[in-house]
Parts: sequence; structure tokens; C-alpha cells
Amino acid sequence: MKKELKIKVNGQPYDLFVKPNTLLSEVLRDDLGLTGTKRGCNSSSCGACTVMLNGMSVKSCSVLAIQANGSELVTVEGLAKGNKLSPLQNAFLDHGSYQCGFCTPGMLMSSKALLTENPKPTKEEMKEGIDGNICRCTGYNSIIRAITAVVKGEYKEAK
Amino acid sequence: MTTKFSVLGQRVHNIDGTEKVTGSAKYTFDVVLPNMLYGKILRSPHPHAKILKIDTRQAKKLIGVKAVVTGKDTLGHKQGIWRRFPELCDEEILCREKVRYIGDAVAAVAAIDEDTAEEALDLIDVEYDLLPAVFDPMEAIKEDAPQVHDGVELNINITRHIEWGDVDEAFKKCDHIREDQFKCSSQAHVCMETHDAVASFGHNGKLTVWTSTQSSYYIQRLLADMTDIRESDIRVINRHTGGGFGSKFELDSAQFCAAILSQKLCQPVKIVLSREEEFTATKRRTPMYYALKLGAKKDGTLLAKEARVITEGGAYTSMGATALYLTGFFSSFPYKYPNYRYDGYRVYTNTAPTSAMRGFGAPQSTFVGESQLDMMAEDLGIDPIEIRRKNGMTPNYEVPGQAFIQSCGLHQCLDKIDEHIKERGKLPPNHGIGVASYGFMSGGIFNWFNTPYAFSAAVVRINVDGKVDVYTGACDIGQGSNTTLAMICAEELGIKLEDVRVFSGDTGICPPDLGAWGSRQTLMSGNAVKRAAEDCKNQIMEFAAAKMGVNIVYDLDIKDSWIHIVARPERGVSYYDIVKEAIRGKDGVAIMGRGHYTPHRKGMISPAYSFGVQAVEVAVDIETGRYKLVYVTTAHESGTVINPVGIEGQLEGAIMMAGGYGYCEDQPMDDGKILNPSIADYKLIRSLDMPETKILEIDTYEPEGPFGAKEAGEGLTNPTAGAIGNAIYKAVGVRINDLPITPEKVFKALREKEKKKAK
Amino acid sequence: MIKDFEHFAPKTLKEALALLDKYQDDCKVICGGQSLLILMRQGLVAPPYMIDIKGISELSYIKDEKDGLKIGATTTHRAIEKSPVIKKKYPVLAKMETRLASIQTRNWGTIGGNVCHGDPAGDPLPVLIALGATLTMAGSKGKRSMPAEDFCLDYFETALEPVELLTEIALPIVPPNSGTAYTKFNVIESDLATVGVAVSVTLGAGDSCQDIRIVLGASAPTPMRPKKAEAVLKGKKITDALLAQAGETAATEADPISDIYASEEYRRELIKVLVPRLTREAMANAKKA
Amino acid sequence: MLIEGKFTMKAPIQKVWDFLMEPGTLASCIPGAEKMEAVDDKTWEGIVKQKVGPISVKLNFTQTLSDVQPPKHLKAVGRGSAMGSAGTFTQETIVDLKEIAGGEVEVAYSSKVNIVGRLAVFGERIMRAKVKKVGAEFTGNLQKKLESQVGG
Repeated sequence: MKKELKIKVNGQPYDLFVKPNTLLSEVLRDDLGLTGTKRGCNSSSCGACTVMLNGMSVKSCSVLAIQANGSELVTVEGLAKGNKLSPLQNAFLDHGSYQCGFCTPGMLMSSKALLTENPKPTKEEMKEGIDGNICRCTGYNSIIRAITAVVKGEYKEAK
Repeated sequence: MTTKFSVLGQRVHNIDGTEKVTGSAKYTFDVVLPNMLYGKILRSPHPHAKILKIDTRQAKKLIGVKAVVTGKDTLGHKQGIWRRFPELCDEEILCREKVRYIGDAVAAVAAIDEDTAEEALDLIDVEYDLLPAVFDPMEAIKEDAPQVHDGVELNINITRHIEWGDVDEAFKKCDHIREDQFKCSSQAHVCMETHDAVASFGHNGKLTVWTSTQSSYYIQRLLADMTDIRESDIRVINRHTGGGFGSKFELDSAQFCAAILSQKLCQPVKIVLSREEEFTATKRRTPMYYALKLGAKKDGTLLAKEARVITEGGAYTSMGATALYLTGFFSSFPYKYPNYRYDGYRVYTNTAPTSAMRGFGAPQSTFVGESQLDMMAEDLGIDPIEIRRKNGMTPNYEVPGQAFIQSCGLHQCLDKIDEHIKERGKLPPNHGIGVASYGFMSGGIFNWFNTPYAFSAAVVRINVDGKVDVYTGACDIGQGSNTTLAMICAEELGIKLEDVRVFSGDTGICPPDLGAWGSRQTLMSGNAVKRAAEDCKNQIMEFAAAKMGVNIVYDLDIKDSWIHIVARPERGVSYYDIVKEAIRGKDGVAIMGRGHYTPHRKGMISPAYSFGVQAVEVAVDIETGRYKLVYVTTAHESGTVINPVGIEGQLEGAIMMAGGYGYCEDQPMDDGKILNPSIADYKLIRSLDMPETKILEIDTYEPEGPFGAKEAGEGLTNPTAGAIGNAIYKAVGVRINDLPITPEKVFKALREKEKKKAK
Repeated sequence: MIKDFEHFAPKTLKEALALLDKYQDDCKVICGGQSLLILMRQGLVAPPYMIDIKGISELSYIKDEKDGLKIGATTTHRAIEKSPVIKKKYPVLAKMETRLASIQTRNWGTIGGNVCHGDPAGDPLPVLIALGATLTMAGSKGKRSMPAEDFCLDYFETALEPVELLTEIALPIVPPNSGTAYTKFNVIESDLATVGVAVSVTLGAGDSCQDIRIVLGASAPTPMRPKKAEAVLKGKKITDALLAQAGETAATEADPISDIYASEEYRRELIKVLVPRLTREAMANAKKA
Repeated sequence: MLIEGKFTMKAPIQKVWDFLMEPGTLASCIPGAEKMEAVDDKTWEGIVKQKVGPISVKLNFTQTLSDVQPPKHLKAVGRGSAMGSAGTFTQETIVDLKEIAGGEVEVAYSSKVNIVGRLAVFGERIMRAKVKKVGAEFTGNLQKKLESQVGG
């Protein structure tokens, strides 16, 4: 039996009806068409589905959609403001912190959650911040360099 | 670093970067078409069995199921990427009579959603007659071993022999000979996007397939082989691909099953392999048993080497035939052996087929070779760097009868690493630095695929506003080839990178290209694009020369979108203005250039080779055997650097992958069953495990490459496992000859060493 | 593929218990679901009814009380990790949490869910047992409590009845001159434990070992206390020789398995190394305290 | 994966053997076995229920004696498929009897178990732990049964 699901995604409120066995990632991708959020595994291991839920990072493949009822979500599509990329997105571009790009949305969301919680992380904290996300292409260090640049204030938040 | 280029060597954003950081990049995984169905594949739970009967009636009755197909619904063709050799085309994909490994496909379902398709799989009843199975190649070559394929003697799929000089005579002249044995493990590619395909066959008889692939052309041709649809009626589209690493250039079960289901229904069918299928039913790195004999003079001069290899082939040939050849060739790398002999045997087993993975046999040969070389150096009392200097390849060296090496910066790399190790100074206790040298090819000169086309071809079109479109069959699988090709085009035309767009990997609009494997695209596709751009440039120049009315002895060039006299750069005209007028002057036809590249007279292997040396520092906990990768420094030369950000990414990414191969990645099996088919159980290096990395780029110029460039992709995967092994030895004095070098193996070796000492 | 189920989201403990009474074996309790959903996606667990207790706010708390610390069962790992009072009074618990899976998992997953999963390789239980924690369970017929070390019965089997919910984890006040340490051995930093060891020590006069609790994770069907090893050290002045003996003893008491991550033999060897190592660390922490 | 065990008991070897050969003795020692029924003198069928934490599995189980060398050696091959297609499992059991001093018989037992399908994916770690335990229980059951029926 479908249940009502009220969520706000990237600032937009939605009123949906979902089956209780639907995962949050499925609602985002299939119902809302926000395909930036990926799925890379079936075991909560890869982090490609990471989104922000009430300001914290979660693996959207490991959260039942109905459990997110009433929450505010941010997906990778919500990072840019209009036509202005966010500091993290610009830093990822400058530092080549992506290759195939499949893990990138999750990496950005984990990085964003880290900086939301802790604007001045140490290098070790940055590594920990993205440790739940697998990237098979970059070797992570370029992602750490991008986060470092943002922390140093090299990129300004778009107004 | 040379500064004569305006675009090459610049730190640029990949041309698809903004799509990737905003989540708008569409992968096959994201493709949704109207009226689309979802497919799932039923796979054999048995390593070796006859299929007696497949009953699909119950599955077909399930509401929402639209079609169920089995091997009987196919044409029964066997496919393989070694198309020139029909006996090596041995894989049906949907098995008709026999399954040969756990994961072999036996049926596929198309349904209205994934859940229904999966439910239907449970309703398919397959009756099997279990056959004796064989899993280890050493067992499979025994007289009484079960036969994986009928009529294949001793299960030997392929043999390879490479020889030059007089090896036996040379060993007699050696002061010291070492014989060592090694075992190289399997490895999974673990692309973040699993294999997937959306196939759409229309009533017009045409098939369109969106798929995550390294070679749209190969998939197009192989699908044509398997379905008897004309090649040109099949359009394969690869836009963004979530990683490949060697796993995605053969026809796979997602592509084939989606295609035949769609053919049957005339509805689009999407199949996305689950992560478990990805681990168990796609190809993987070839495990190898290696026996090496190495002979040297007292002064460290290497006189002879003999390598004997038996590889676990798994159930089918796939690209394993190439891996067998390349591991043999690269076993001589990067040294000047006057006498060398290689014998390789690829053996069929009832395990998942083994094939290409980044490095293609060379990570295995580099691990064993570099480990043994360090042992030899120690035996002879010579410094590891010194023995590499003494024997390392140099520019313009000919590997007898095999290859001609033009550019080679190995010795500069050795110098840099030597300096670096000295700078690191005295290390803390139980730390050690190990080195490994390596080399790799820039694309293969092989045509086992039997393509009638040029290896690479490109079309460049200049539009009226000066914007340039590049059409290439090359595939950008994340390595950034579209950016590299755009940079080459922009450099050649003397325009801005932003003025170039790339259309790639779509067989409907792009000229054929063999695709992204063997580190070939920078050199081969790069040359094709460069030549196509040159063709355009010549046309512009003709018009500009006429327009400017310059003395015919003057040379013209374009730089920063300014067409000018080389001797008087201030005299010129705007590229944009000339393009506008040129098109008008050509009766409105856009400026089009064509280019292609097929290697000729470049030896047997590759037109060019890259080289490097890597130093890995480890820190070992001697009580537990647990060690950490502390620091990895790589001195690397890949000719002219086109995209420095891309090279950094390739290098650091290779360390994650090759460090994993050396340290923790493995696919243990029990009776042919892979025991860790999930990312939870398959251990991958994560950010907290990743070492510090440093790159020392060495300047070289490769005459055969576009603007002097050569490969910088796979070769970087070669050295790390060997360097880790050598570093462990330096740190704590134990040597591990079988990969991966796990803490438990180090612990056991340390205990053995203690015991010996006690005696 | 997750099979269809009916979902209940009770807002209070009472409502939840009533639902448990009603559906008993046919239902499954979900909180963060970080372990459960993996099994459900494999189709290995397919309950017709799910009781979702994530929203029961009365079970999510960290209270510093006179007789010790109380943690509500639905408190997330991340809340524990970042709690100032836990960092101050039970730093080992916060530190343990930083090595549990990933931040995403800790943000959504709960301490109660982890404990009830009964995974012998889980991180929290060895630490909770070392700290002398008591678990409180509620059923519609009332509450009961038991020491954390008695909670696990077998592989993934706990003392929790189908009609009960774990409600609270209580930690006693740490006695003076006490210290606790935890580590897990694994090959990848954030991975599950190949072997986990937690040690709590209370030092007596002359730095002798007045009391000690050693807990092994991933070394037996349940987290376990090698009591003979504890006896080797208890009441004694700790020496290297005694520590080595305790390690040896703990290794024989353990009952580890061989799997793809480690052989049984290697696990025992790790116990031999880690028990002395962690005891030293716990003693150092006790001296700092 | 391989589970091995052995125990000794005081009984004549032939008596132990005869009991082992009785249909269903082996099958009924399998933990969780229910409704074991003989199909013929070498084959029996039944249902095996197993539980690992939250996972409950019900297997249709068939076991066949495949190699019988009285009174010393027997081999039985078992096959189970889970209801609901969670996986299949195969088992090969070898029991060797040996007379040792003092009228005792040593019963050596080894069983090779292989699980495929979703059950196996669930986790090598958990399944292996479970199999080890089931193996130990089987040996325990066998020993108990033999001792109560034949021993003493």
C-alpha cells in the first residue's frame, strides 16, 4: 500500500505517494528524475548515492524513502545556484577531482556535508569525510586538494 | 617543460567537467526511453553442467513479463573478440547446451520493471546435469582433467612463444642465475557504473544501443556477428561511461540480452548488471603462475631471461589471448636482454573468464620481474637503482624482432627517483622504500579483430562561427580522451579549447575507431584528429594566403585564433573572419577535414612506449604484519604532456588500483565460486588508505605521437605491486612472491624468518 | 529487490510495543536499517510488516545522570561520536564510533540497531561490555535489564525477544584510576574488524591491576570476555611477561573462524598481539585519568 | 568450505557401521532436519531449516549414499535448494571408521559444503561461521546418536 511522502528536495516541496519498500535513491531518480544521484553497489558500500538529509550525509540507497518523510534533502542538482556553480564544484573542476564522474555526485555531497558541519577540517578529517565513497578513477588525492582549496577560501559562494 | 604550445600542457577543465560536477551527465544507467522494459539475466549456479531443459512457462505467465529468451532464441553463433581466429570465438553469451562457469547466462527476461523481471528469474526452471569441473590451471592441464571445451587438448586455449638470442648458451656464461616462482592474483575492475545497455530495435529493422563501453565500434560489429543485423543498421552510442579499465570492450551479456529481447519485442529494453553480477559474470584480471630464470654477470649485466607462464583462462578466450602475449613481451621490459625466451599457456578452467584489465598482463610481469631483479641485485651486492641503470632501455633501442623504441626517458626517471630516495633520508624503523621500473605501449598493432577500417579515424568540421566539431569513434570512459583530443585539435588549429566540441563514441555519426584499450587513443586517435585538423587548417591557409596576398615564400600559421605570417606575427587576420569568408568562398560548404591513423612498420607491438620508475614507501607493524602505504613517488615520461591534470589523475588513480592489486584486492574462490562478490567484501583502497603521492614528470618527445605525446594511462598500473613487495623486503626483510601481499602473508613470513633465525 | 511490506511508524514506545505484540514473528523492527536493508535487498529477509522506530523521539537521547550515562537506543552513531559529554567521560566510545563504517552510515544508523543486529564483528558491543554497560529492553509486559555481555547468544542472535525493543544503554560511572581502549584490526581503515579488542583497566596501589575487563570482537560467535586472560592480570602488578601470558591465554579462549579475510590461526595471533597492546593503552589512559 | 571432526567411542566397529547405514541416520543428524524420509535404501529426502540471525532458510534436501565400503568408509552427497530461490547448497560427507586400541572406534568425519546464490552473496563471513557451527552440531549429533544407540 502506498503511503504519502512529503519531502523538500533542493528547496522544492513534493507531495508523493510511494510504496514503503521504495528506497530514497529510487524516489529521487525514478520519481523526481534527479538522476545525478547514482547507485554503484547493493551493500551500502560505495557512496555514489550520497545525498544530504536535514544537513547530514546519508546513503540514499540505504534509507527507506518513507523514513525521509518531512525531511529536507539536497542532491547534487541542488549545489549550484542558478547558473553559478558552488565553490566545491568549481574546485572539483580546477583540480580534476573527477574522471568518469559516476562517483562525483556522491563525492560532492559527502564533501558538502563535511564542510557544512566542519568548515575548517584537517586533512585527516577530509579523508575521513570522503572515506565512505569509492572512486575507482582518481585516487582521492585530487578530491582532497579541491576540498583544501575551498577550505582555504579560494572559492567564493555564489550570491 | 616546453612552452611552444598554447593549449597543450595547460591546466584545463575537462570538456565534460561541468556536466559531471552538476549531476547532469547522462550515463547509460540514466537513460530512460518511452515504452521501455527492464531486463534481468538468469545465470548458472554451477561451474560446469549440461543444460538438459529450460522451462520458462511459469515465468512467462507472470503478469508484467513480456518476453523470456534462452540460447534457443539466439542464432547460436559463438562470439569472441579475436575474430580472425574462429576457434577462439568460443562464447555464446546465452548458453545453449553447456554452462562453463558460475555466472554463465542461460536466460533473460524483459518485464515492465526490474522487480518483476527479477521475480520472473525465480520462476525459470533449469534442469542441469552437473559435470566434473576444474578450477586451477595447474590441475586443468593434467591428462585426466575435465574438459572445459570439447576437443581442446589439456584445456590449453592458447600458447605463446617469444624468443630472441641464444638463451641456453647465454645462461652458461652467467656468473649468477636465479630461479623464482610467483603467483599473480585476479582483480576485479570495479567500474563504478556496472555494465549496462539500453537496446532499442524498431519495426524498421534498425537497432540502437546505448551502452557503457570502451569501444562502440567493437560492440556494433560483434552485435552484427551475433544477430545477423547489418553492421550499419546497428548504432551504438556511448556518451558518458562510468569507468572501463579493460572490462568494457567485449560484447557483454547486458548488451546482447537487451538486444535480442528488444529484437523480439520491438520495444526498448534496459539491462543494468547488479554489482554481484559485475563481480561474478563479467571479465577480470588474469591470474598467472610465473616461473622466472634470470642470469647475470657479476657486474650486474643481465644476459638472459626465461619466463614460463601458465594463466587461468576461465571459461572463454575473450581478451585473454592478448594478455598472454603482452605479459610475455612486457616480461622483458624495460631492460635490454640480449637473450630472452617466453613460453605462455592460457588454460581453460571453469571459472569466470579472465581478460584485459588496465596494464593487460604487464602489472603481472612487472611485479614478478621487478621482484626478482631486486633479489638478483641483492645477490650480487648491487644497488637496485644501479642494476636498473645498467640494463635499462635507452632511446632508439630495438627489442630484437619485436619492437623499436624511439623515445625513452627511463634513465632520467631512474636519476629522479634516486635523488628522491636520497632526499627522504633515513627512514623510521620498519619503513622501507622499494622501487620498480616499468614501461608500456601506446596502443597495439594487432588486428585480431579483423577490422577493415583504419585503427583510428576522425572528421573535423569548422562551422561558420569558427566553432569546431570533432567526430571520433574514440570512447571517453573517464580518462578524459575527449578533452585530450579537443586539446590536440585546438593546438593544431591555433584556436581556443572552448571553440572545440567533441562528438565521440557514437557509431551513427562518428568514423570507426577501435576505442579505449591498450592506451591507444592519445597516440592513435590523437594522430587521426591532428591530421583531420591539419586538413582543415590547410584549407583555411589556402584561403588566407589568397586573401592576404602574401608572398608565396612566406609561411603562415595560426596561433591564438590569429592567422599570421610566421616571420611577421603582427601581420595577419582573424581566424574567425577568415572562416566566415572561406565558407562563403566554398559555396557555403563548411570546412571539413579528414584524418586517420593505422600503424605501419612499427614492429609487432606498438608504435611507441612510455617509461617510468616508481618508489613506494611502506611502514610495517612487525607484530601483526599490517603495513601502510606511506608515500608513492613516480618519475614518469609520456612524451609531450597534453593534459597535465589528466596525467595527475591517471597516475593517482593507478596507484589506488595497482596499490590495491599489490595490497588487498583479490577474488578468492571456492569450487569456482567467487567468495566476495560485493563491495562490502571486495576490499578497495579508500581515501584513508591512500598514500601521499608525488609525480616527477620527465620531458621526452615521441616522434610517432601527436605533438610528441604517448600513453599515460595503463603503464602507471604496472609498477606498484612490485615496488610494494620490494619495499616490504627493505623494511622488514621478508619477500612475498604471491599477490596480493596481505598483512597475513607478511606476518607469516616474519614468523618464518624468526624461526630460521632461532635455529 | 525488497519485497512489499506494510509499514508502521509508531511515535511512541507504547505504540511500538503494541504493534510488536500484534505481529510478533511476522514483523521486523527497523531503525536506521543500515544492516537490515542490505539483507532485505538480497531478498533474504522479507517480513510482511515493518515497525519503524526511527521516529520515536523518546528513545533518542544522551543523558548524563548521577549514576552514569544513559543512551537511548535510537541515538545515532554520529550523535554519540560528537557528544561533548561522551568525548569527556567515555572518550573510548566516541573514538570507537569514528571508526565505525562511514559517516553516512553513522549519520543514519543507530547504536541500538547495531547492538541488536548482534554481529560479532560489530564495534560498539566490545566497548560497551568493557565499560560495564547495562542494556534495558522493554516489552508490553514491562522492562528488564541485563549486562551487555550477556546480550549476544550466538551468531547474530541476541537475548531480545520478538516482542521486545532495546530501549536504553546505561554506562556506569567510570571508577577512578580507570582507562579503556579499543582497536580493531582490519586491512582497510574503515572496514569491519578482523579482530577487535577492548580493554578496561582500573589501577590500584602501585599501579597494580585492580580490575580488568577484556573483550574480544570477531573472535567467537559473540563478543566475548576471555576471563582466564583477565585472571592472569587481575590483582597483579603488570609486567610484559604477564601481558604476553594474558595474550596467549585470550588466544586459546577465543573461538575464531577462518574466512576470506583471515585464517583462524592469524586471528589468534592478532589476539596475542592486541590484548597486551590494548591493555598497555588502557593503563596509560588510566594514568591520564 | 570444509568441516572436519573426529571422535572416538567404545563400540564394535560393525555395530557403528550398521547404525550409520540405517536410512536416515546421517540425514537426521543434520541440524534443523525435519521430516527425513527414505526414498530408497540409498536416498532420503526432507526439509532442513536453518536460521542465521534475521535470516531463516528452508531447504529441500536430498542426500544419497554414493560410495560405501563396509565397515570403514562411506560417502554421502547432499543437495539442498532453498525455497524461494535464495540459493542452493551442496554437501559431500565422508565418514571413516577406524578401530583403535581398547575396543574403541575412531569416527572421522569431513564434510565439504558449498553454497551458491543469494545466500552466498549475503556474506562469506556469516555463512562460513554458520557452516562451521552446523558442522560442529552435526558431529555432536552423530556422536550423541551413536553413543546412545550403539555405545556403552
